[in-house]
Amino acid sequence: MPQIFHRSFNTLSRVSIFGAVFILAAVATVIGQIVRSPHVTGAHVVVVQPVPFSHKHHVGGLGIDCRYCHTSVEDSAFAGLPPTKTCMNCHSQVWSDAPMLEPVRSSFREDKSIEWVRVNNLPDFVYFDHSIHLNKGVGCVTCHGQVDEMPLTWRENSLSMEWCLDCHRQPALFIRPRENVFDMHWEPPSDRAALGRQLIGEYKIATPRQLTNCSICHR
Amino acid sequence: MQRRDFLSMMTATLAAAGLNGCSETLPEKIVPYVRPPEEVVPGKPLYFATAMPMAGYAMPLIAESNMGRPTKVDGNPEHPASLGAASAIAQASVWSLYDPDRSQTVTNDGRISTWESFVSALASPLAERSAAQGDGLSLLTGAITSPTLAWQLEMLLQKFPRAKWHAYEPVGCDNARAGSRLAFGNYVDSQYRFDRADAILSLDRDFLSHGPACLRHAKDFAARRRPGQPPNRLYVVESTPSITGAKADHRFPLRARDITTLAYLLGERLGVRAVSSPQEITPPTAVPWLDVLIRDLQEHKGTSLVLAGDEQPPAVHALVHAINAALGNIDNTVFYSEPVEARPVEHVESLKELVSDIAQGRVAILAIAGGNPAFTAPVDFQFSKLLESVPFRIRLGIYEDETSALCHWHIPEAHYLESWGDARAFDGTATILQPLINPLYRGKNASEFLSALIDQSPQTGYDIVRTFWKGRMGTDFETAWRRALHDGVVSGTTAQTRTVSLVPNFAVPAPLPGQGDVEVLFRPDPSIFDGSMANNPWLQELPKPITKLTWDNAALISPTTAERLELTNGDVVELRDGSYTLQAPVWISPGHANDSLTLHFGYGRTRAGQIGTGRGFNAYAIRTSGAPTIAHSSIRKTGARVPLASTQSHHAMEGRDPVRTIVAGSAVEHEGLSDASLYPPRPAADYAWGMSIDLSACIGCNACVVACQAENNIPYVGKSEVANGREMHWIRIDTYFDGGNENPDFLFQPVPCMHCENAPCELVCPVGATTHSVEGLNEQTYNRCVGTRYCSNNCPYKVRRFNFLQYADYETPTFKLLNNPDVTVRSRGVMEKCTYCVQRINHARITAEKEGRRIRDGEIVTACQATCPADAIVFGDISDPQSRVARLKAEPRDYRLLGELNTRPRTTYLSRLVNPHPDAPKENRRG
Amino acid sequence: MADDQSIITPGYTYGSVTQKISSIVLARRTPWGWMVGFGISFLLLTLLMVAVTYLLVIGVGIWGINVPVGWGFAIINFVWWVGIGHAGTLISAILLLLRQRWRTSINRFAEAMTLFAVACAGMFPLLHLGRPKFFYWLIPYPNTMHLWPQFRSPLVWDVFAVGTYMTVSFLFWYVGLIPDLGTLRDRSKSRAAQIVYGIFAMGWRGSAKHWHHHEVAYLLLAGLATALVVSVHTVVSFDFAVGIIPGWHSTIFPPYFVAGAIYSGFAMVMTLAIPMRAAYGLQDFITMKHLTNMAKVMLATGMIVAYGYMTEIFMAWYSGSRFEQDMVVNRMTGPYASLYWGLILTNILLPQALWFRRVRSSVLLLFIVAMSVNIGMWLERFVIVVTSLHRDFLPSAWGMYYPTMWDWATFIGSIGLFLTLLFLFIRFLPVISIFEMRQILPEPQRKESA
Amino acid sequence: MRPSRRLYGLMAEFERPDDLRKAVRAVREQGYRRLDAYTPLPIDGLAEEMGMHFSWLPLIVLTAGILGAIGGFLMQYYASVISYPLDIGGRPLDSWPAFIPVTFELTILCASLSAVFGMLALCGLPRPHHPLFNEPRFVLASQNRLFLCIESRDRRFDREETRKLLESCGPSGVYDIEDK
Repeated sequence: MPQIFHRSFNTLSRVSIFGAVFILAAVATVIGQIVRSPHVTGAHVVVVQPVPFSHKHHVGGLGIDCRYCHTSVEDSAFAGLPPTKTCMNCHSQVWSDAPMLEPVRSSFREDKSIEWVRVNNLPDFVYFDHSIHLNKGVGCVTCHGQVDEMPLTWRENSLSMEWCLDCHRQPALFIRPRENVFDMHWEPPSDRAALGRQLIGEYKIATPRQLTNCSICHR
Repeated sequence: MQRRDFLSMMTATLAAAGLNGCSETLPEKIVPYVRPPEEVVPGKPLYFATAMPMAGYAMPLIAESNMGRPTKVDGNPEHPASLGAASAIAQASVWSLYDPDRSQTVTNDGRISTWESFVSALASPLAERSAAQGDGLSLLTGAITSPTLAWQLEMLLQKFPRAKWHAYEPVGCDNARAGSRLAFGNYVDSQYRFDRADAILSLDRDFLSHGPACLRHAKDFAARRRPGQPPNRLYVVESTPSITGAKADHRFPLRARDITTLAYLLGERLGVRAVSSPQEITPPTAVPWLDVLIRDLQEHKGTSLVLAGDEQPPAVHALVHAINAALGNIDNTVFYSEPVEARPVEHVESLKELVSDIAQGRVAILAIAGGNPAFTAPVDFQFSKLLESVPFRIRLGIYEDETSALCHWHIPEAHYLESWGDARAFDGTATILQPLINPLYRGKNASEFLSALIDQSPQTGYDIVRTFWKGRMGTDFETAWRRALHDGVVSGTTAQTRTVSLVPNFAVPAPLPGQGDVEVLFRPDPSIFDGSMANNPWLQELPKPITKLTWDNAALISPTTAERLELTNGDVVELRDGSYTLQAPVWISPGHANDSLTLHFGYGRTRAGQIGTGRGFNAYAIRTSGAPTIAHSSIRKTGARVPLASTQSHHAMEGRDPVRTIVAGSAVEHEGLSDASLYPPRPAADYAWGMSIDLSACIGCNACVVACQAENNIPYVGKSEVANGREMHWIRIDTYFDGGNENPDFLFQPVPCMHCENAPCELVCPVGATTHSVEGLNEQTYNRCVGTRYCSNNCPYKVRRFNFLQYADYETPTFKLLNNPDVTVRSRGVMEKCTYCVQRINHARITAEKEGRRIRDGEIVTACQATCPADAIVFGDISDPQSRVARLKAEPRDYRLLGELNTRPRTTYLSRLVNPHPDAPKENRRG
Repeated sequence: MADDQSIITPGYTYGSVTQKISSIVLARRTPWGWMVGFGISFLLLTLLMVAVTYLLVIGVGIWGINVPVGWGFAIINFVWWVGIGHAGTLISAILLLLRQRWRTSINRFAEAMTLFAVACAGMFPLLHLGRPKFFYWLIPYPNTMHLWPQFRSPLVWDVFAVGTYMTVSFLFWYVGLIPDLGTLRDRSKSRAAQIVYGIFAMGWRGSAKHWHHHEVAYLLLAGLATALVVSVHTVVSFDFAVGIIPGWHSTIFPPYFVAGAIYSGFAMVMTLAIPMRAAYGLQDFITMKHLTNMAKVMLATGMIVAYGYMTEIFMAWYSGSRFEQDMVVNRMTGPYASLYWGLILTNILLPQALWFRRVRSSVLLLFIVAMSVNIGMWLERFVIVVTSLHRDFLPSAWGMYYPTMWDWATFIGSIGLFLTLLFLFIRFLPVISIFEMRQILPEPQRKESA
Repeated sequence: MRPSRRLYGLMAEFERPDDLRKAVRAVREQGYRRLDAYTPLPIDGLAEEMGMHFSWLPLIVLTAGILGAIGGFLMQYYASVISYPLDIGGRPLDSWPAFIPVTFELTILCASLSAVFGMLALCGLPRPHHPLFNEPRFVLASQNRLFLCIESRDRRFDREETRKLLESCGPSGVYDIEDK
């Protein structure tokens, strides 16, 4: 029986050789999708917190300004997280015995901080400054999404480098007037790019050539 | 005070602190305050004026606090003793705060105990003492300038009239003090005005890096070497090469003993009729430029200045006082003031007194606050042995060291950044020490310790300091207090100047001839001082200014003598002085006096900690009270060898002239290299950052090296890695020896990254981890670096540093607090280098843009520039012709290092300016 | 025994050639000699494994490298192996184009040697990275950082050059193997062997059509490989020539690196061929003619290399650049002078013996010379990498480089990897191209018997 | 499904290349076209005898090479000029001389790959299963025997006629090849 292989091997072998190209291409695309998916970036994944704090209720419902809690957002790199004291300003009267808020009260009683889990978490080699972005007309919503509609908080964007670059390369498409940066429902004009170009002039926003320098974010 | 309520902040700051150089993002917790403190804006640093006590004297500082953790100190510009400058030791002191080897609990006979039980344990012994009028109660401290402590001591001595207080500093100014008494009949402190001195003679006095006033001296001295200033002229006769000698226009090496003789000769020549039987004086090796010097001094009556080294015997100091008087320098370039030290004593004498008391069993309780006498006391005192014969021994110390080991009670001392207190600088100006953080290990400072001795209900340091100053700050105390805290200066505390006159028929005894084959000089270590900083790796790894040695001390010896004794670097010799012997490796140091040997203190510690224990040899082991600074001994080659780690193996310039020298007054033209290029020019940006380093100002004191290390989270690597050529300093100070081995020029050159416009490193990086910013920074992106090291190979200046191993410490919790949150901590396998402190540039840019203005000239100060005592480094925008840096670069003295390579460095140098006397013999001229 | 002018001893037929060569592979029993050799090589390979594991755990700090000498054994070995990897393709490709029929009996294992050498070489640039896990950042692919390799860097050129060279040499080798795989498929008795060889033979039937396209493809590949082989070591030499370091920054590098590569390559072929022909009694196929020819090529390329050294010295003087001149002086008299003179001795002086017919016709002497060149070429790379770096521009930054035991372990280990692969090749594939051997036989005459 | 046993063709075995050449010439003179010779080594001129004068391969390789070159350069240009322009040591973004090495290497790479896969395609390989392998003697085709096979698909094919013709060429044997 000198015939070593069955006839079917002919097709099989050809497919395996000439099909390899397509298989590789497929694998590459899949990987490309995976690294951009929420599983990796954590975007749109609700973060479990010690207290189920609802921005939807506090911001959307009660209309509390961002800066009431995130006090240092305008003058520091770090937006700031409210000390328990801030919560207690209201919750010593409102819902003052809601079991849900027990962690807050105990924190205040025992003078122990609440350990919130970071939602928008950057690697330690990335240096982001809230104050300058607000100052140049980047709205909260632009990066953090419609927080006022988040019953529980999640990260709106991937925070990957390509995402940052999108804006640093063409800020015109993303910035808004300074007075609207905290506005949750600001409607961009029809020709946003035109407005952007005008604001870039007013706010002296640096050129993409500079905004894409490594040391802008990495030091 | 909540701003120091650090525990609740700790984790919050971790979120801000760059702790991870690798490329993952780890899940993090944010932990906000429970109740917000007023001053803190989360993510923004705060600055507090305070001072570091160094051998008793205040080093005025501004300390930076990042969300509750002190991360960096700099000099206090408001304070006359600093004017913004800080020494290497001050810069490194932040590390010591977080040193995991610090003693962390009260111990009693080695068992863990508490402060409370200590206080109660004191009760009965103290009761007995007070019954005996305090007889048998002895207190040993270091030099004390703190008004509060002095006041407490007064109280103590009132409560225990017959108690005794002794002060001992291993590196003190006993000779100067004794000298002033010889000359004027009582103790006075000399205050020098280098800004007024045109001709300066230093007899073995390293005034640029020695003593509490060195920072101010450096400032004033360097100011006279700046462009446009009438340059001063410095003559130095010294035994061992010092940075002062390196800056001299005329330098000559002489054995310390011969310098003494020289002082007598000078006295004679300058008409100081004071030397008893001058004919006995054998003239030393002829100093070639002696006549020129004497003429120069005489031509500059009132604007000249003569100084004597602390190591020189009292007679020389007395003579120098007389000489300055004869030259009319007193009240012109030299002033005399009340001693700043409370109850000034001659420390060796003071300790001797205690020792004899102990020997005669007259001490029942010995309380040792600070210092480390068991290690530093003169060997002939047998201090450690005697100490054990004291019935009740108490020790307050920051480490559980050699002395604590011999005491019944050890109390952890609070670091100066943890405690309230005060101290006076060399000129008497007092500073209130304020803490930036709660004591990490519940340490107590000296005041709190003393108050425990005085009364059984110890007060807090805060109360003590305030109570003391209440009556002494004028009517509106609170305002004055707040202003004192804010400025770091208590107004009106400067020491009163005194008019002095030589004692009638002033005379000094003739010098005693020394015996033994070599002269042995004892000096504090340039980095770890008297040994108190021995456990600080930043200082251990700091290359000593001249020898570039790290992690070790060595017996410095001149090439000629080395040849005579057939010694090479690392050969171990045995020194014998009477019954005391010491084995030490030698290091050949060109420009050292022949037949003379320099030993540095601070090494050979047995209980320093993981870093300092067992390094080098203990020079105290042959230092006797009889000859505490200059001794004589026999020397013998043992044949053994010790490997020594130096960061610079080659000190000749090989005709490449990295350091250029210009003689003052000679015509200079700017080298004006052409910037012609085939490439299109870069489009201009808002700013063009550049740096200018003035080589005639730089004194090679190393402060910038440590400042950079602290600012940029630069790891230390250890002795073996340094020996491997893997030190990480972003700025290094090259030292060249120019012209022979006997008496070469010493040239210092600080070398940070040059930020070349045509950077060779950028071209060869395969991943674009090092790139060029529009403002001309040569950026290094750590998280993109894969570590080919090609950039380092291709860097003509070799300023790039590579993490060959995991150098950064991610484990030890306290070091997480030490890190500067604005700078990434680099992981293993990535390249790093000087960034021109890009974090400071970015902060300044953000602030400026928020205020809608340009960054002002001088708004950005790099870490090295900020701390430099000589103001040798200037950073700024070179595109603005009015900026300081641009004007310096326009100076004719400006030149580029290796400019012929056309790398177009943004960092350029001002050639070293020397000012030799025109009549001096040519071969003895610098430059 | 053949006289040293013929490239195959007369008297062989298609059948006997086939039988003789394929039997090495198809022999049932593995010769004990092979066992021993393979065992030793495998031990060295395990040494490599240990060294590499330790390296990945602790970091490149385990080597002697430092600042200023950022590159040590890793790059030296890389260049050395790549150089060795040049003979194979060269012999097969260039000599094929030049119709040098004597190449036939040595090209197959020369090509194999090339592959294995390049494999060893390719390993080092990866290992020498501070963070090997990110090696793929040197390869262009769309990523979430929007970043690309920096194409001005010679290291990126290396990735492409060595990668391409690896691929092409493999294809060239494989295409040449297909007909012989067919032979093995048809001759092997065991089913397993039939299947394995059958898969790789891809159903080769030796039809006129097959031969027709095969010949064209083989020629085209040869042409491409020739251009490639020259480019690869040129690119490797750019790693240095593009740098500004005195001793690197020189235009002579490309030509003399290529020459050096061929030089070392032939030396290695010689080093392997001599023992192998003895072990498997292939003297009839790999005749003295082959050895002498290779010796001549070595002599020629060796002279080019020598010229390269002289040019370096001349240019240093002629340039008037103090840095270049000091570099040369330092090489000759500095701390590494012994290595420099060792290089001159082993790489230039000793090989001059090849001028003499007596040497060229003595297997032993040829082997010794070849060995000396192997060493010499390694020393050359050491001198180029280390002595240039350790004293460059600023005297203050001068330093020394001392290899550690891990440097040596990795180096010796890589030789283990090389030999292991080679032994496997000898055991499982025909070391001499059978179909090409048939071609150099005289066509069978009527009295031939099967 | 094709019938389980049908004739693929007739195959003659030869010992000497000359005989094979003669046979080929003879058979082609008879107008046979669907035939192929199987030899352990390339026989000079045999391909020509069988009317294979031209190969597409060089053209394929050339185009692939050109594509590789263009693609290679454009990739580098895109990466360093368009996608993320970075200032590298003051060099122009489009440092085309620095892009040449990679361009060259990619040219070679694409050309070589196309050469190999082109060859396989043109040869109709891989084809591990083939009727010829049914003939036990055929294993010698890769060793020391030469074969000539006329396929039954040839319109001039006739079992007897063709066999006669082949035997007239002096083979050492003629075999039926069945397509199992």
